[in-house]
Amino acid sequence: MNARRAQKKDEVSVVLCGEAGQGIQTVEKILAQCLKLSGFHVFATKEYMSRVRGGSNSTEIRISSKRVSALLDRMDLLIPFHKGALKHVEKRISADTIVLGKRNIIPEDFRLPEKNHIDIPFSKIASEIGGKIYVNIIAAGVVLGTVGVEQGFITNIIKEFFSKKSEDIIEKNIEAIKKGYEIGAELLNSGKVKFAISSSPKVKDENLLNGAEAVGLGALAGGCKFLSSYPMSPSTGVMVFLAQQMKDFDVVVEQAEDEISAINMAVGASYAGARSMVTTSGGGFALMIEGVSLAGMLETPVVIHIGQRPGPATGLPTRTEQADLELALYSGHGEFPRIVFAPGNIKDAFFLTQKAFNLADKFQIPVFVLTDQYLIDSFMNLPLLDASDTRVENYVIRTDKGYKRYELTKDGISPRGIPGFGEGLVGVDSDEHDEEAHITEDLVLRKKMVDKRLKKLDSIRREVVPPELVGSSDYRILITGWGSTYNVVREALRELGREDISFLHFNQVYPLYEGTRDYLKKAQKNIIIENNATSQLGKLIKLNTGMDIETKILKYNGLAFSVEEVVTEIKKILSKENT
Amino acid sequence: MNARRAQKKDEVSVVLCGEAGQGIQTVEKILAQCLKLSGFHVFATKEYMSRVRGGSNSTEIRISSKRVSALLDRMDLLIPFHKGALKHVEKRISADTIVLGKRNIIPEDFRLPEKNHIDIPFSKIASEIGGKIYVNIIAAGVVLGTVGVEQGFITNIIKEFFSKKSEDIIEKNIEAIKKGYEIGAELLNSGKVKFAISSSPKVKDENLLNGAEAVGLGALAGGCKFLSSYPMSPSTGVMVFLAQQMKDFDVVVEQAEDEISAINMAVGASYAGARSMVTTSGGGFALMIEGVSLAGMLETPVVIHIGQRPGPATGLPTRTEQADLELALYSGHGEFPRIVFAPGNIKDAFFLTQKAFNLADKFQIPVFVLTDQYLIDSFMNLPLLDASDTRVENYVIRTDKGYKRYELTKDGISPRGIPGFGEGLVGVDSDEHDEEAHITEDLVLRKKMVDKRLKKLDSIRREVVPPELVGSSDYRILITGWGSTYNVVREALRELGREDISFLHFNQVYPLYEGTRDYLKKAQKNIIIENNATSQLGKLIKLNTGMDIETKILKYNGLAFSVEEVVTEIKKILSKENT
Amino acid sequence: MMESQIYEMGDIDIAWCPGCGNFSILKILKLALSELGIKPEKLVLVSGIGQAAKIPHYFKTNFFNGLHGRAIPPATAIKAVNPDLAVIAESGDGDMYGEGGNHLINAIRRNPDITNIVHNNMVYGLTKGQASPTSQIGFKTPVQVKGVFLEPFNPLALAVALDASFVARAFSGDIEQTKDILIEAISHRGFALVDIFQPCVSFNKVNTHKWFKENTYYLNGSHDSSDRGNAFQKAIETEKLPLGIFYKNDKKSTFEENVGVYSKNKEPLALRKEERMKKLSNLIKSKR
Amino acid sequence: MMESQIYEMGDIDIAWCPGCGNFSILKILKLALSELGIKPEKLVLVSGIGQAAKIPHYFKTNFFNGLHGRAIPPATAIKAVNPDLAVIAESGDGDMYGEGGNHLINAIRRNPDITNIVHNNMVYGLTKGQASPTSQIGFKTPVQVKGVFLEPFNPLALAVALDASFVARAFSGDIEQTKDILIEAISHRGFALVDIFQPCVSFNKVNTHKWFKENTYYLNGSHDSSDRGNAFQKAIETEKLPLGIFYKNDKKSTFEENVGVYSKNKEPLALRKEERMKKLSNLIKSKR
Ligand SMILES: Cc1ncc(C[n+]2csc(CCOP(=O)(O)OP(=O)(O)O)c2C)c(N)n1
Ligand SMILES: Cc1ncc(C[n+]2csc(CCOP(=O)(O)OP(=O)(O)O)c2C)c(N)n1
Ligand code: SF4
Ligand code: SF4
Ligand SMILES: [Mg+2]
Ligand SMILES: [Mg+2]
Repeated sequence: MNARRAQKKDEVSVVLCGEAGQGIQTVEKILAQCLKLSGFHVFATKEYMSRVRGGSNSTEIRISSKRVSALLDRMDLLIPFHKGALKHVEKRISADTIVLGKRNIIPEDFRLPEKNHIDIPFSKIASEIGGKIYVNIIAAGVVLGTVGVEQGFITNIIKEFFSKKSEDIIEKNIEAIKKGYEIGAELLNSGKVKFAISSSPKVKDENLLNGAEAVGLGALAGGCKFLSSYPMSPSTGVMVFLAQQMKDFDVVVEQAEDEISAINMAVGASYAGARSMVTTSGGGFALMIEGVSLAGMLETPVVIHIGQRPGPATGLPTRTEQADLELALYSGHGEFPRIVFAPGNIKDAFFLTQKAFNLADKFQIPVFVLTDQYLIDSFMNLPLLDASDTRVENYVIRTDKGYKRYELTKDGISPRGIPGFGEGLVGVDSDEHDEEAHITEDLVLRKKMVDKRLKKLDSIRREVVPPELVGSSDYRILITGWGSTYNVVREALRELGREDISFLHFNQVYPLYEGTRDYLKKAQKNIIIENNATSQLGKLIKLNTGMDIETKILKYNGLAFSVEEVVTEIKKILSKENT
Repeated sequence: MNARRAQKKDEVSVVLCGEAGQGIQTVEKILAQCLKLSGFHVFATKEYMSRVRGGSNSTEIRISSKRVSALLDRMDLLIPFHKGALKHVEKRISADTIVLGKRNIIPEDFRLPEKNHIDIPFSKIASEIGGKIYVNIIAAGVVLGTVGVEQGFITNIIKEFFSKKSEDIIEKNIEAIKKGYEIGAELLNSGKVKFAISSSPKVKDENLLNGAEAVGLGALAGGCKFLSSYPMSPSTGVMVFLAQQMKDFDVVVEQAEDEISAINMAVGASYAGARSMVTTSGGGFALMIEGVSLAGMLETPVVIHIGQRPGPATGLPTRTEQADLELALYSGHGEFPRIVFAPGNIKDAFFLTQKAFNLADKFQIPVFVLTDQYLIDSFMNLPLLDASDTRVENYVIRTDKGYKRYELTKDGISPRGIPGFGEGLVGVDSDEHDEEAHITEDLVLRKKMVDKRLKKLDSIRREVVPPELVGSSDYRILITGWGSTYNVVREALRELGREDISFLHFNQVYPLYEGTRDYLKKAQKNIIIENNATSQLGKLIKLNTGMDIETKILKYNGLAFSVEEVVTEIKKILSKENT
Repeated sequence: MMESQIYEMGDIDIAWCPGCGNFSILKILKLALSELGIKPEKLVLVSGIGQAAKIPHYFKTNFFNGLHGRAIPPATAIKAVNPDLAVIAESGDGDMYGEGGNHLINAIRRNPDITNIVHNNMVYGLTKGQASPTSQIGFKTPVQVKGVFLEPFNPLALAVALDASFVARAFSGDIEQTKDILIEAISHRGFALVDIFQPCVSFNKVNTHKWFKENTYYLNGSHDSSDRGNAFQKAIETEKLPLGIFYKNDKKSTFEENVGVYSKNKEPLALRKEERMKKLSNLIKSKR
Repeated sequence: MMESQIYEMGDIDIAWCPGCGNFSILKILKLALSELGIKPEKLVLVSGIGQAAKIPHYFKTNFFNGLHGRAIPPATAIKAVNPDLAVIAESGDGDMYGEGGNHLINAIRRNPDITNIVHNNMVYGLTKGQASPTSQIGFKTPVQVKGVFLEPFNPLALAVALDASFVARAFSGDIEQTKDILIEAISHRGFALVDIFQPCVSFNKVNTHKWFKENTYYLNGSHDSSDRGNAFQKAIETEKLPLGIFYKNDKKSTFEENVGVYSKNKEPLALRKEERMKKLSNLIKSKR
């Protein structure tokens, strides 16, 4: 599994593993923040169980002199917080992995060479400070010390982080992190760990965001004024983010009684003129499907964020998968147009979400943003997003007296009015309707209305976001993927260092980019990579291009791909090719 | 539109047109019954508005010496019951159409040659008998007279039909039908209408069924013991049918509070050992989609009947369409197997529905039966269904002490126990689970469980119902279709009389028959016919065969195809071919 | 007072059956709204699917004819993003109490300032005569072949139990009284449920105009509509069914007041031109 | 009386937080069922999704762990097709009163002979601390940033309003009393709602064990649980929250009794071997 060795000491992968409730997430946040503010590139991603206490969860934090953005299997440092930890990440332990902690955290039956273990009495130090709860802060300190963060920063960050706590607690946390820092620094100085990560002042000013925040920011940038949703992992973060912004931004965030209410509220708000969205996950989205069809029939914009997780049914609530593409594509009875985005990284999650709002309004359709738990829960630093690259394009008109909501036009798009804005009256109807939105059984008109709605696809197709070709345009082998696999595959290709392999990544999966076939045709060999079991993008590509990508890299155990895994899989395919 | 002339007098197409509430449906039923019992072949189909009173609805009744089973545009006799009638069917009126009724029912601005109108003072005769309500019975009598039904029958049928009414009313209805009959007979005798339809004693003993009854009978034959549903046109008929059988058959029929409850009840009943089904239409089905995924995850059988109607959203509630195929195909988040049937005619609706129950139980999956308003609401005579061709295959085992509901087996199918039957305990779980159905976060097991569920597709594929090739196997042109277009296309081909055109009809659309590509490849030209706007079967075929059927005959105004329309469309395509 | 003509659609085809109670409700609602001087441009009628739910098509105003059972969520949202609009959610008993039951509960909890009018004909009209949640025990239909055996849903008792801010029952046959009740309901600040008995001449041959006349009576002046326990007792009466305003709780704040966007700025959210760029930049910058 | 050991799963990993009220409920339910002598093979635990809804995984019996909010429909159906099974539908407050609100209403109307146990911790536990329908006004969460402002859902008042056949409230902290209530509820013929206050130590720092202790009291012997008006008054009390059996209506027939399939034959429908061929042939023949 461990394709790369830890020789390259300008980059380190730290893994924290413990039970739910042991505060790993706090450590993750503090570390990411401290590291980034110190000028290190950082990427943090986690995998966790669907429970509030106990079990075994892990977080990986990559710290580097260069930009990092993808899950690795490799662990340079492992800090286990409970006995189950080593078993939990067993397969990822290599000859170079160094475990930090008391000997007794390593299970008796576990063979770990002495050189791979550095004894740190976390609990004992914590008790001295004031209790076991400081263990994780000490650990954070150790990590910061081993990579050589400037100590000055840390105190301030801790102060800010715990600002709502008592003086005493803040003091103790500072003491804890300092204690840890000293231990870490001593490891570095003594050469027990050999990291030489350089920091860059530029990084300090960058953003540090996770996928949920990026989608939330994108929504604000897209002019979202109304979000109604029902909590569901892993999509809840977007609702939480917007709820936190309510004090500064004019936005209604309402927790609905169920997903059906959520989508119907969102469509209602949009009808009345407030850009609206819902955030949900597979099972919740399944309940919204009649509502999607409603939006299609009313021609009322709505943005639907689906944070994908493994199904069917409840499945694995806190895990990741890319298996709701087809559900989004074909959701809703009857036939009407839509757009499906699947951002590949945090920056795209921001820009595509804001774009989703403009396109939903422009074409008066439902627009989907498909992310997944991996993207939503991963943090990284990235160049400061530029709000001025975004714009809320207005497509609402002031109505005149004779206004007709569904006026038949050449491109199928009727000027959209909202009630209470202008002289006109604005009706919308879920039955088949005439131009004034009144129920009709005129079957000639019915056909016109179907054509009107479907005709919008022509304009929609003209604005498709093309896929990105990563690598040389002179490829022999082309790997195709979508959504959150972007950075992982990118890094895997860098790792492989083969000029003849490129990566075609789709940020927009529907309508599928017209030139897709040309890209595929050019390759001698096509490979598709998806975090699902049935290759849903592959099917969409086949449907649109007639081309069947038979070589598939699929993963559906609930985890995201790691860089090493992708490297290995590609190598396997290449070696088969050669025999 | 009127491709065929009324020369062929061994077959007549009678159209009744009136407002909702004027009793056309009563006439339809009486006529169909009388005609069939008299030994005539009969086919009756209707189109109607989504309202209880008023508007304009029409019923077509084909009466023939030979078997008839498809909608015609042609009207030999038209009986208008209200002023709007002629306008409503205007396009179908030909030089040979004879309108029966008072002059004043023909709008002033309507040009109808004298020879096309036979004056019958329906209202006046009705008033003499006892009131306007007898108009439609008189009309029924006229029809029976014109085709030469033996008079003896009629009285008995009327008596039976109105058996719950008072003596007086029965008497008056008999008087009314007799009056009408005399008028009709006199038209026939005098040569004003020239029909020579022969009856056959065999027909008398045949079934007279509509699609809803066929699905309902199929459910009983399939061992259905539990139906939970929420009313929705056009699917309600199946619920009504089963409710009527509750006195004779052990079956629970429950109207649920909503569709979500309906499917969750059905899955619950099935878990406990009662074969179960739901009946719904697009919008209602949209609400069941989380439940479909549940059935997929629990591996608990359920049969889902979708009576398709035009969408999106509420659309046209009483009209027909074939646009919910993709929704059924991709319904449910996550990935799991299913089967989709789409019966082409009433007999198949019976056999496939019963088969659906066996397969659902055998593979422990959701099985869909897709019909549509046209099939559901059409009556016809057909050879007596043979119950002994059906069997309730048992797949439930008595459990032992160590029973594991999700035992990993070679073909992915675990022996299925039910609670309270045997020594074992039976658990099912919507989370990812272990063999005993307990929630798990073991991700190695997760992959095994996904594979287990998907593996069942291999066995499912081995039992696919192959498509039927209508016509010579030596075709040059192949028309492909599914579901209720079966009889219409069949008749259109007979009409065209071209040996080089055949019809490939799919009764099972998913998994798609493996040999499909071979059929298509053989044709020089492929044509697809679907009652929708985007060619959903076409897409499924492309996905499965890589072949794109570019020539499409699509209709999506809410009406079914008529024979003439199909003939015309094929001719158009042929003529383009020649230029 | 405006003329109720202002809401007329002119010469249109109404899909209801002659003699249906829906006609009266349509008329009464127009009267009530014109008496209140609510202009068509400032009104939104929100409905679901069913015979009752066709009402917006016979009404010259803004409307949102949504999905079966889902009138309340869009109505709530419309009011929240534009409180200047008068919002009425109107549908049948199947729609509001069957398919939409969960939304009714939660509308009461949210208390948006909307009026919820339910045409209660104790049957599913549009789908041709199945039992509705309010169908009486023993009511026979093609699906309920042995007659309904489920306890009829009691919307008034439920609303009082959840402390709804306005709870009333009316009868479509009584123009004046029903108009008065509607005027009070629409004027009321907060969620107002008005259940209106409505004869369905086609599918409910039991609960006819005559039946409603004989089995109802009006709460008299001594009824204290601020007393919840009392309102409950009236709501569960079955011998004869009381009509009138059962319960009112004027002390509740509305959803719009609570959502936060109107605490400083009264302009409807939907019409507000917000300058986000700067705030957004700041927010982005804060995420470092 | 059986040993409650019979339901033990042995050495398993329980996903609940140490100190959570769910542990007590699990224990009490096992005690109640064993006292009633209900064998694991004759019991089905039906749950939805949430922390509470994990209960079947800690219980050796038949179980149906379905979808969030949807425990009641399968429970109703299971009982209908096999009345020999004791059926318990059990989940959290979000599950039963939020997502599943419409099913609760209709379970009360149908009155299947099942027990509905709701772990009411006034919060969404599994999804990490958003408001639930029963969250109290002012309760702050990451989503309800200014605190809950929706009227808390009152399940007891709703159940009494809809004339549920058995309505009770208990507290997970009181083993004996809660066990007695559960025994009565499970023994009761008809739908029995038992709302159990349950402290969530991780996400509800307001309604703690102590809070429940201080803010509840038991209905005393003089409470007449057959008096609906009285039960209603108790159900809407908020100063202190009563515990015990609020209301019982023994006169109602059950869903299973009404569906018709058991009027002549008591054998569970699910296990019945029916000879359909002849009946089917006759039915087909009748369709001529
Ligand atoms: C999701 C969904 N389920 C079912 C239907 C079918 N449907 C239309 S109206 C209706 C019930 C009508 O009853 P009610 O709401 O009481 O209105 P009424 O016609 O009696 O005025 C039903 C079941 C639908 N349109 N959508
Ligand atoms: C359809 C659907 N929506 C949302 C969720 C996410 N979800 C899981 S449990 C839960 C709420 C849990 O709260 P509650 O029912 O009160 O149970 P508790 O965890 O507090 O015991 C939610 C919203 C889901 N699984 N399915
Ligand atoms: S069916 Fe009943 S409710 Fe509908 S319009 Fe006719 S009378 Fe009115
Ligand atoms: S989160 Fe709350 S309800 Fe869930 S197990 Fe922990 S304490 Fe119990
Ligand atoms: Mg109704
Ligand atoms: Mg809870």
